[in-house]
Amino acid sequence: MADPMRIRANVTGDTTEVRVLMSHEMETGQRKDAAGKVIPAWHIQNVTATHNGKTVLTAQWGPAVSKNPFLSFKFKGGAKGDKVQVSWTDNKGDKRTDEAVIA
Amino acid sequence: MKSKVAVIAAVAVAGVAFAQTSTVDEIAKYRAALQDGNPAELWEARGEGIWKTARGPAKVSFERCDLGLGAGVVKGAYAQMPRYFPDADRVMDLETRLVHCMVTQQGFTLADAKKNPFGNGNAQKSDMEAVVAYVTSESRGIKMNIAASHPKEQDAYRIGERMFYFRGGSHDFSCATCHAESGKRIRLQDLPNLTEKPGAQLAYTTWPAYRVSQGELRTFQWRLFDCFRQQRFPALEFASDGSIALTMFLARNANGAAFDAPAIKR
Amino acid sequence: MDMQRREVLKKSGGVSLLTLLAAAGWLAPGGALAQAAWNTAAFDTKTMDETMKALGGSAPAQSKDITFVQTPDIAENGAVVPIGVASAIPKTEAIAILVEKNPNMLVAIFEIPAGTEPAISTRMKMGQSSNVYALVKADGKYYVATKEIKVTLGGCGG
Amino acid sequence: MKTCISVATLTVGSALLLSGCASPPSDAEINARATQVLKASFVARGQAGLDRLDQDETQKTCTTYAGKVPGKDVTDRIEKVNFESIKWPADGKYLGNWQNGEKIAQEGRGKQFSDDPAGPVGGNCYACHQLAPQEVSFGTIGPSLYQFAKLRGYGPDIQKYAYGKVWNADAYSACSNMPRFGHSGILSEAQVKDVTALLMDPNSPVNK
Repeated sequence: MADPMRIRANVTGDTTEVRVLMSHEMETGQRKDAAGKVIPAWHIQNVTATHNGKTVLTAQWGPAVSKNPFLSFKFKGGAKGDKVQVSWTDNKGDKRTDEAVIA
Repeated sequence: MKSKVAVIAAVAVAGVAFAQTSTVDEIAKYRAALQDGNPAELWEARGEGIWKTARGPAKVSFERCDLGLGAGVVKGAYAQMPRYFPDADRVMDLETRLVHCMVTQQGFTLADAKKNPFGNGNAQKSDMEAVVAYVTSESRGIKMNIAASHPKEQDAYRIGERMFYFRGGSHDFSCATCHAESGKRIRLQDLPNLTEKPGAQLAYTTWPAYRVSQGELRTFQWRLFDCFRQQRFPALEFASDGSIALTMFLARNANGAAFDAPAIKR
Repeated sequence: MDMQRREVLKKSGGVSLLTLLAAAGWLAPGGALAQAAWNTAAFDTKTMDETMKALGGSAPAQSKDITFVQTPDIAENGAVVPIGVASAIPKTEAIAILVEKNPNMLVAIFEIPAGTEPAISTRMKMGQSSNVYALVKADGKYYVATKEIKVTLGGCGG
Repeated sequence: MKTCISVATLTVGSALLLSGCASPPSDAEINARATQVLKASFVARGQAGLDRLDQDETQKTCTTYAGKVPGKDVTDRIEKVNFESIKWPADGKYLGNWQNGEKIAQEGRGKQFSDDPAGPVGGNCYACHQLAPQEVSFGTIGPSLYQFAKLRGYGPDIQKYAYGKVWNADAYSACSNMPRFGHSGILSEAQVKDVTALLMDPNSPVNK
């Protein structure tokens, strides 16, 4: 099973900055192993971030997003103590959801 | 006639120098952009979990492991390692001490404890690297303070220094080939001068590091292992006396600088 | 550690994710839910024209209102190239990143709901030096900005 | 004295206390132990056997000086021994193909335990030297070799010097940081000629 994400959410004024690190191989499907066999693509496809249940970002990713992906974005309306939840699913159907409290 | 040629040559060289400066500046920007969001945090978090988990045949957590400041004390421990441990009558670096705790407290065999020092993707995650990431992160901001007051610590330092200058292999390389002069670089990589304080401090305090080229967190043991690979030496054995001695030499040369890792590097 | 909590999160996350994606805007034209969740066709394209077709849009207009933020001109390592895109175009709905010389051009699509700033940062892989495109969909129209990023060699080469 | 106090505060056994009070090991003892520790700390892997740690006289002597410059008698001896061992090309021609030389200068692989023994072996010249101006990713451990022959001349003496230097750098500069590419069997005679051509050929980008 995938390792937890590291999510940081900080509010300044009325803007909340969210920074996320995810643990994922993001294998391109272009590389070959030592025996010359293509290593199949294995990457996160969908990312969703919600704040108090409302969607604040969705994304579709291809295999060209770097290994152990980093994502940062900002939304309006967060308050200290609110929850930000981030979910991802990959092309093998593995998924993970983690949350952070806005600081 | 001669002076004309010289002028043309000087202009050509200046042009190259200018291209170099802007390249170096842009690479500095690249490195700065990486600082915001270091995947090493993923290892630190996993390592903290492992540290607190009962493990091994004896089902004991690392919280009983003494890194030199008392059982289970992690804060600041790395900034004083390697150090002499009376219970083992040996100088140990962090990795060697973790192996020691795994064997004496958690019940692992020595071979099992040393089995997977450097991870390789999701298929071969290394608990050792994760624990090292966690322990080292707990020394962030703390000044390096290697006492080297015990005779065995002093011997280790001197042995490490000799090893630093040992020339061998097919290419006559030693550590000193690349790391004994200031202001040098390999390709575009700046090389720290490890024989002087500023270089040793800059280099030593920024390991472990997340290596973007590998997508892995790498420890100081790995840094030494991979330097010797590139030196065309055979494989440096994990947690060997040689690796500890060399770490002692480099860590002590970094004394006084605030520890600043896990970092992120190319 | 907290296996149970993780399991619960995993399940609840899965359900809400699908629901959310069904409601999302920038989906493959006329696709079923399973296809719609990830635009397979768009991630398989080799040219800008193909990408635009897969996204269901027309040729984008050049725009000076799209900026690259914290994006260096030279990447020391192509495995991790920091990229940030910000749009000052009103009603920005989505931002996509494309690399001309990658095996497949499209790197990522971000959908920006109202209330979220039209600016994202992430990191991407580049096989070689290339033009990078920041594509923005705003009020149903497409805009683009271009930046060249060089990828250098590094280290001892082995 | 300080040693005794610090050891005593650690409250270790008296035997250790005694050994702690003894004078520290001499440099010669440390050297011997360092070599011992080093040899016990490596394992053979891939093409890199433990024999890589067996030093020849040049390596041993240069190690002893630990980064300091040896006296002239010592450097003269090292340079003489290495110069006399240079194998000059049988056909008397020092220059090969500069295009091949550029490839060898760019190639960083070879002789590492992670390298395929049947794979390419390069000189990795750009790691340490500036050569062709088109390559901006070059190192500075060695001097810039841009316009090598343009500045020094294209004649046979310079050709021979360039060939000899690539073959065995210690023949001209004792304890050089540069590998002895021909002497140590890193590059073949043909490869050394190609690299020499990169430095010496008037058509090489190095001399533009």
